[in-house]
Amino acid sequence: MRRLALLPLLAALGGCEGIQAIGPRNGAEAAAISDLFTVFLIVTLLFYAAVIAFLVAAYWRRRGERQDGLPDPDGTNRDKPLNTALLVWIGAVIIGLTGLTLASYLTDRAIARSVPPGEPVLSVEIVANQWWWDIHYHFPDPSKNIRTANELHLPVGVPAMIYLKSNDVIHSFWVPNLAGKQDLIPGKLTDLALVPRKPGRYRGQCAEYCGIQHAHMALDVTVESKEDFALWLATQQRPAPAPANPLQQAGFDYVTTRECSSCHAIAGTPASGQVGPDLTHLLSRRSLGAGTYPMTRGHLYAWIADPQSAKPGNNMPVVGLDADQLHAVVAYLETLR
Amino acid sequence: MTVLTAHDLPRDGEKLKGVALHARLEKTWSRQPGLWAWLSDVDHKAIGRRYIVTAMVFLLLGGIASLVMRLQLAKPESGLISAQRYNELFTMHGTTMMFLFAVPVMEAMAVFLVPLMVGTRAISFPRLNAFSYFTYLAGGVLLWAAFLLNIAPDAGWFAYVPLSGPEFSPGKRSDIWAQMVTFTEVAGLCVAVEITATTLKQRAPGMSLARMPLFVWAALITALMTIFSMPAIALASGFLISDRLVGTHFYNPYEHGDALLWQHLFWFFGHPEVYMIFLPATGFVSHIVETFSRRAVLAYPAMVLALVTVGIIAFGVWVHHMFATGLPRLGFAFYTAATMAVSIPAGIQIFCWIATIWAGRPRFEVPMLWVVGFIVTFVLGGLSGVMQASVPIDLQVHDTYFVVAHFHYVLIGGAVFPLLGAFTYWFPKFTGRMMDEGLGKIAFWTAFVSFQLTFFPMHISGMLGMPRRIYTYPSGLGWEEPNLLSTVGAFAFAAALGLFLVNVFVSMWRGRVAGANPWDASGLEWAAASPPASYNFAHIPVVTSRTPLWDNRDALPVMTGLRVDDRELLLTTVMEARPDVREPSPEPSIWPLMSSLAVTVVFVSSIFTPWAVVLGLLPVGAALTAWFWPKGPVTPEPVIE
Amino acid sequence: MLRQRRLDCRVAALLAMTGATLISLAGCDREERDARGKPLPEGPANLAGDPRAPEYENNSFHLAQGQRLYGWMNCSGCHATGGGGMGPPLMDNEWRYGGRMEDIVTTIWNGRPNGMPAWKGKITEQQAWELAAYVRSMSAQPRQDVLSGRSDDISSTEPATLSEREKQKAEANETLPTDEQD
Amino acid sequence: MGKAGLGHVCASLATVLLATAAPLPASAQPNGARPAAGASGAEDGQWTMPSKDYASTRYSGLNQINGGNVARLKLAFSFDTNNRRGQEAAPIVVGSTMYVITPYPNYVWALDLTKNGKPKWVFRPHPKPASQGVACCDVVNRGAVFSGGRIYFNTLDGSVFAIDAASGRQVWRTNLGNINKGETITMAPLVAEGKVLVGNAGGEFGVRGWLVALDAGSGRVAWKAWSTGPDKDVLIGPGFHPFYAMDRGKDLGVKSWPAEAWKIGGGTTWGWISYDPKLKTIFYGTGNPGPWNPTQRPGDNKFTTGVFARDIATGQARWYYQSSPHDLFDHDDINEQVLLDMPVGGRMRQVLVRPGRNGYMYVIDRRSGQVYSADSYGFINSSKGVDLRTGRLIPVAAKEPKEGRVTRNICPAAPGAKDWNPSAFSPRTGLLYVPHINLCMDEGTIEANYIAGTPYLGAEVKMYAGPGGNRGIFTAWDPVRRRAAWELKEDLPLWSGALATGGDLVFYGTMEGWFKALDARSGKLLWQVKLDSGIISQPVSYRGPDGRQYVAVLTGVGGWAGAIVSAQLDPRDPTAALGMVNAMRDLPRKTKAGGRLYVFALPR
Amino acid sequence: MNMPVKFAGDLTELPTHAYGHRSLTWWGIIAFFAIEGTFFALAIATYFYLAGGEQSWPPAPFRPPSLLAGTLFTILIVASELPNTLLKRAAEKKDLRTVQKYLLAMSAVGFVLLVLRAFEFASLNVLWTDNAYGSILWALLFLHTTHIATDAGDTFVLTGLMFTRHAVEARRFVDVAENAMYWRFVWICWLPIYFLIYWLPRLIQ
Repeated sequence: MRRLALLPLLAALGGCEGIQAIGPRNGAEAAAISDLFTVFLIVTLLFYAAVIAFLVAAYWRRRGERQDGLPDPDGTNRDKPLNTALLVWIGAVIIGLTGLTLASYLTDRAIARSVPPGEPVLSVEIVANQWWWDIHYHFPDPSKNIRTANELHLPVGVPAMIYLKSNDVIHSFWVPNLAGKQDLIPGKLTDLALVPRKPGRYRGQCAEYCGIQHAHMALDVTVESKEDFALWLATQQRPAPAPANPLQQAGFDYVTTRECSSCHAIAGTPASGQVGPDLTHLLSRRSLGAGTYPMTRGHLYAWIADPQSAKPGNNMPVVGLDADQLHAVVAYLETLR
Repeated sequence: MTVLTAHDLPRDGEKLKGVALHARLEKTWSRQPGLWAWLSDVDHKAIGRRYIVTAMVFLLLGGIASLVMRLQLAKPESGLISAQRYNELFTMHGTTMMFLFAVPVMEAMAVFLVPLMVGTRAISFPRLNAFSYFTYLAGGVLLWAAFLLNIAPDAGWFAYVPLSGPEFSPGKRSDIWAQMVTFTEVAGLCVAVEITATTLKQRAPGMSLARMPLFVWAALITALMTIFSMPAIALASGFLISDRLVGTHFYNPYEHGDALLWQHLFWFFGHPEVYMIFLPATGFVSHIVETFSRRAVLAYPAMVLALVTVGIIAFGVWVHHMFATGLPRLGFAFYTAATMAVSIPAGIQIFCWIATIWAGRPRFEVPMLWVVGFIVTFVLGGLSGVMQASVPIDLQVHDTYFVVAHFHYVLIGGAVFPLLGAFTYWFPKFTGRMMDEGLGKIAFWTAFVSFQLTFFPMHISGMLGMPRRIYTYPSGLGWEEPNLLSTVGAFAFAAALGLFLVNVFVSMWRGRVAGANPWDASGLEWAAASPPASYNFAHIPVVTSRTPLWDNRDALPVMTGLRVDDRELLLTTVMEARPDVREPSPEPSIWPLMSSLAVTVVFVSSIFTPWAVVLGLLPVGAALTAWFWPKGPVTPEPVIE
Repeated sequence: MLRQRRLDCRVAALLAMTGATLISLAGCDREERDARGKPLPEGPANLAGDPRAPEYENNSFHLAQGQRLYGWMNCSGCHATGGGGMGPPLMDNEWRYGGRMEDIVTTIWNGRPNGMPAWKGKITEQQAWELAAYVRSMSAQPRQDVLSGRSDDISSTEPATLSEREKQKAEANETLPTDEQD
Repeated sequence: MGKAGLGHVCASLATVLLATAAPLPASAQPNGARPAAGASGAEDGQWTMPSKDYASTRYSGLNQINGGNVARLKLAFSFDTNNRRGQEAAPIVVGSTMYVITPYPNYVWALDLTKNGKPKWVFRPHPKPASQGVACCDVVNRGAVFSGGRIYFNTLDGSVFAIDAASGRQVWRTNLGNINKGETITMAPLVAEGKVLVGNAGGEFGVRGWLVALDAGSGRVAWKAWSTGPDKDVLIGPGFHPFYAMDRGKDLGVKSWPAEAWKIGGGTTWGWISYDPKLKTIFYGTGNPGPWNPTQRPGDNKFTTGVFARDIATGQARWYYQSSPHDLFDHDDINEQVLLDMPVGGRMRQVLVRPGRNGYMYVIDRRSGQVYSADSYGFINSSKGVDLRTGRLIPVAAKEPKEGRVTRNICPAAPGAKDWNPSAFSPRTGLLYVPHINLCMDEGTIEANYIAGTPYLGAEVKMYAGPGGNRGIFTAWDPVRRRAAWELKEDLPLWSGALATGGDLVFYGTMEGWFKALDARSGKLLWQVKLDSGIISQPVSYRGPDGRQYVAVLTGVGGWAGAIVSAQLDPRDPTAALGMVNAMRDLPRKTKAGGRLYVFALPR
Repeated sequence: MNMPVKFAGDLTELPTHAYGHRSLTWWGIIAFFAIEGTFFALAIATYFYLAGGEQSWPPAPFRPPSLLAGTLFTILIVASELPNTLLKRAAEKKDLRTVQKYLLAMSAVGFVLLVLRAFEFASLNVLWTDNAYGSILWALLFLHTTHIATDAGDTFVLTGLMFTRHAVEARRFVDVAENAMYWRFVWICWLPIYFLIYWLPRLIQ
């Protein structure tokens, strides 16, 4: 397959190793599809070549002959061979299509089988909201459950069952490096099996137009070794640490009693809002505002000061903190690692 | 009243022919001067021209919208326009192109060409035709007026619920979209009815179904597809409006409505719609290929069969737009197969066209160039379509720029290229003049190259994971270069179309005057003058083969005896087109416009109050009654035999 | 000739009519999705009559945001979909503390003695204005063309788009228990 | 005394008449059930606690009024409380004084029975007005209790008062609830062994439930038992021996919840407490877990919606049984438990009988917590019964509330097959008289947002009449034969308590305002009177200073079902009052707000 | 036409009107049948789609629609086929008297039906705002009401027309005949809808 990488599309496909690309074979499903894609590409390009060749030939064939403008008297006398050719062509097309349909079907079944039957090893519930991802990890012991947002962690090689819901409109869950899309539809429960193959940091993005900020609804994905994943889980299960200094204390007081707490939850504090993303381990994430900003102190300031400038129309209001409050809040949030 | 016999009335024939006949027919058929008469006109050629011009205006508007979007996407994190504006723009672009340009322009071409091609004097139900145009115009004006008033729809041209529903699309934006759809559906259905009746009942004597020109076939199939698919979207948007205005629950999952119901209904129309745009284009191609290869198109029966098959399969593939919605996975196999199957008839057509060139003596003039461009582009788009027919591949590329690339290849490459070819080809029939060849060639090559430059990179950005309908994107994902290329290409493409328009205007003004049949083509429309007289044909032509003008170079057989003092048509039998009945064709009337206005008032006000529907019945009913109420003196013929 | 002119006038009239219908759609920025809130609220509502009142009440987007906040901030827990429960109904014509935008914003912001909590510091002023606008839409007070339809929810009250505007009368609820201070 | 004797005669006469008149119904043969030994004293003609006695029989031995003469019952006197909210309280009668507590602002009136109820004094506790805003279902109070010369009662804002019964002067006051968190108190305290037992309300606000024992003398907290959280909070120690495996384990109050959720997990105890002096054990139920939306609280959610048995001295839990693990429908388990000694499977057992909200009549062993039987006494389609081996409710998947999609026709509805309003037990008939309801509901859930002091529900509900179209039922249940002896359909839900008397009569009120007396054996309606407002209170019977038997009841419609009238809710909104309005649209036409005390007696 | 022609036949003797598929409007009407038929078909499909989403149909606690008004409507509309057929025959025979008579009859029928329809809406026992079931019921009934209303209106106008001087024109009788055909379509469309609204819920309960 690789030798076909010369073809322009394959260059895009196999060549690039993007963190949000269809080519890379970082997940079982993605890999299967990527192979299928190559097959399709070759077959279709062959057909394309045939058509173009025929066209060029047809053009060159009688070029240069005198063109008297009269309808070709013997034009219709050549139909017989062409009609046979037509039948041959139809046959070729049908064979080609049947082959492709079959390949597609087999791949589809293979993907469906890629998850062993029975209880999934890891089950994650993802609830889409305008415009962020609410992520719940469920375990037999509910007290071990964790809730995070906009960042999905998966252990490599472990089949994970992703259960998908939507709180408002239709969204679509898509991490191209791992698998194809699955819509999240209000009033329905859909699911998707992920079998990550290669550790790495990937990026997904809502793929169904979901309103004004559809463009800023990204999802960071980390595929890591089982050990690292266990470690990450342990951290996420820990409640937030108590504020260590007066500034953080001031921030703590504001965040847990004022506007913030009406929407956001921080485990281990009075803040238990469910409307917005869970902030317990905010700083452990790679990005802010569902991929709007990278997670840096500067951007944290920018986001809290005016969430409407970078992501206009999102549901986090401009609270209008004064400088001291802003410092305090950021100082406290930075302890949520 | 006096009882007359058939022979007492003036008719064409030995007694009355040539200039005298022309004068007499003009008196009966041509339009009076003045605005009023202009608004009352029912001539299919006039309506067709208006339709085409309006559609082109919407093409420009939609195009401008797309240019602004391309500018916004030229670089990452661009702040050129707001997210809201961008969402409005892509909604306007899609809606305009699909509902106000592509489908109507194809209908318009049919309205203008079909009566000429089948050799009749007027389209069936010409008043309905006028009504259809005004209604379509009202719909388009409604949409763009809304845009100017800053209440443009912003839920996408597909307006998926619940996003377009009452909770997530406050205000009237979505209602305006939905009503605009209703307008264009009404207009489209009217045209479909006319085309069906005209093609089945008004063909020239001898033009059996087996001798019907391929474009007429395409128009007929398209009309039938319209009839069976458009009710779906009308119903869907009706449900949407009632959900938004009177609180029904069709799409409310809580009360056991269903968001997917919308998608089923929408795509049950939406997919056939694509073929309603594509089939007429294949008609153009067939005619152009035939004329410029100097021979009849190869395997006519196969071509007709292909059209019919596409028409049927088109209704069996809508679910391939919903692969990601989590419907039962196994059922998808059927839709994959069906979708793939579409490429069989398409393949047949492609082969026959090329084979016709192969076996003919091709003359590569501008229309033919557009056809070549069409084949090269459309086949590529078709093949990327085959890829998406596969469920797993579609799950990856669905709603990415790969898809954007695909359908621009099939819609622009597959429909707009042939359309521009057709404009050049039939320009003499529209205006009486030829389009400039040099400008035409330049326009074609710039368009062809810049098109590839615009849309090929979208395959790449799609593969790099760029979703559709995002108003901005971060840097570092490798999307910068392809997007920049697309933007550059888009502007070049716009320039090319601009050039084409310049050519149109220049040629209208000082193009070479064309004779009746400048290309020495074979179809009946070329037997009429350029531009055709108000009555199309002085005598009704008789058809003896698929290429009548080539096979009757000495003299075209015609039939006489239609009345010339009254607008009279010849009806022939459905299969064999044997002369059967003479029926009058309606006079011009202002009431189609009045009815259209009444309907407009009802539709627009029903956005605000459900009572509009009830109260609106009165004005609409009144206007329609006035429309159908016979006027003038009772015609002397026939008295009851 | 004369007939011609008369007819032309009629046409002109008709076209004007269509134009008028379209203009009637015009609503300055009636549907502006203005997430930041214009004018930016500063200070609590001015009971004498606040310029912000019409700005928020006549904007369908603010109304819709109010509708979602009404659920998110648990207003529905006490006032249901306007029929009330632990709190008084909001869709009828009785207003214990006044039914103007300004009054409602004040009620939300500072709370009221008989159980309405003060939302000052729990939500932003803009959100208070949006909530007030939605609360008024429950009795169809805002202009008809900005009213919100049914929400994607269990079916409850008929959508504001269908309901008649309630004539407001301020009147105390006589079963409201009073604890006379003596 | 003579009069009483006469009464006896009449009573027996009536019995004979009835017995001969109608073929003896099955329930006429005694079934061997009797109040728990020591939990109900001899009849003294007084009514000192809402439940009448520790066994919660609500049975008055007085038999002067009986089947023969009840038809002649006349109004003796009445008294206007000047309060128009829901009156759920039971009047308390001690000697020649009657004590009536009103809903918020929770005035306590002392009425002189020698002077036809002329007020002696009134006590005004002045609870915080804001507490009205966090009272889930009307600002009710379920009664005061008399003990040792004092009246003990709770106020809506979470305070407990002890006042001097004679003078009405405050002895002590202890505040237990924090209304800013949504905590209120509506229940009637129970006083036993020198302790005042009080539980909180606010399950709709994400309140963490508790039961507190105050020292009756000083009002100081003796012990506090939480309904959720770690074992030390719940007072679970070595003495804790639940019968079923599902209730055993360490820190279940934490482990059966998502992290942190138990802190706002409900399990309030706003209902009834019974006391077994022999076992020195109290029995009470815990309320629904918060929020209503079950998907936000995976796990069994211990120790909500279950029964606790605790040692009264230390508060240490003896056993616990969870009747609705991971409750789906707000089926609080706070209903009364009637302590009986009765034959089960041939052997006399010490049991408690409780008509559960989830529609099952539980018979549970007072010592072990074993469930002997759980039979449906109303229409149920939301569960398939109770598995007596595991003790678990058998759920019906199709009826589980879903996010984003309404689940239709869930029976019983959120108020259950029976809400708080208590039943009565007559040792003479061995029957339990259960006033209950027949409502079903549509429920859809949404993600609930927690903001302290605001509702924490996440559910949207519409209720309507269940099968048969009648919204109320009065059932005479035979706990031994495990079936209804007879039933009486009522149009409106029954929201009032029942009263059984020695005259083989049962009294109850309807929400239209009918006060009815039935024959305890046949259920035949013997007497009824229409009063000014609907009845949702607890009728009582006592012997007046003049030696006559009186029957007293408070009118004043309200409560969850009556809020549409008492709070003037808008009938156009079916989801109002948590969906109850949809079922009660017609109530405003049938009754009006009120608040009077009516006392009936036979004419002299 | 400026290319040479040769006369190959004359059309003078052709009739100027014809019934059925020989007339142009007949084809127009057939096309509209197809359109409206598709409308109803899709609405009915929607009905079943939504029914599939409910646990019971109609969803508890709603009762199926009351039968009286709808059944009367159905009986009348089916019965109206008799005058309708006679009208069509008379039109084909160009018997003006009879045509006028039956047109009046059909107008009356149309009017009564519209009145009955009003009662039908009242007897659905559910509002369109209650749930998806209510919505689709009202939608089906509303669709068919517009159907009735338009054809009744058409009949009224035609009745008027046939009492004017235009009645002598042969093709007016064609119009009448085609209107009669349309009416047939109207009532045939109603039967499945009647079954779905009134009987299916009863049968599957």
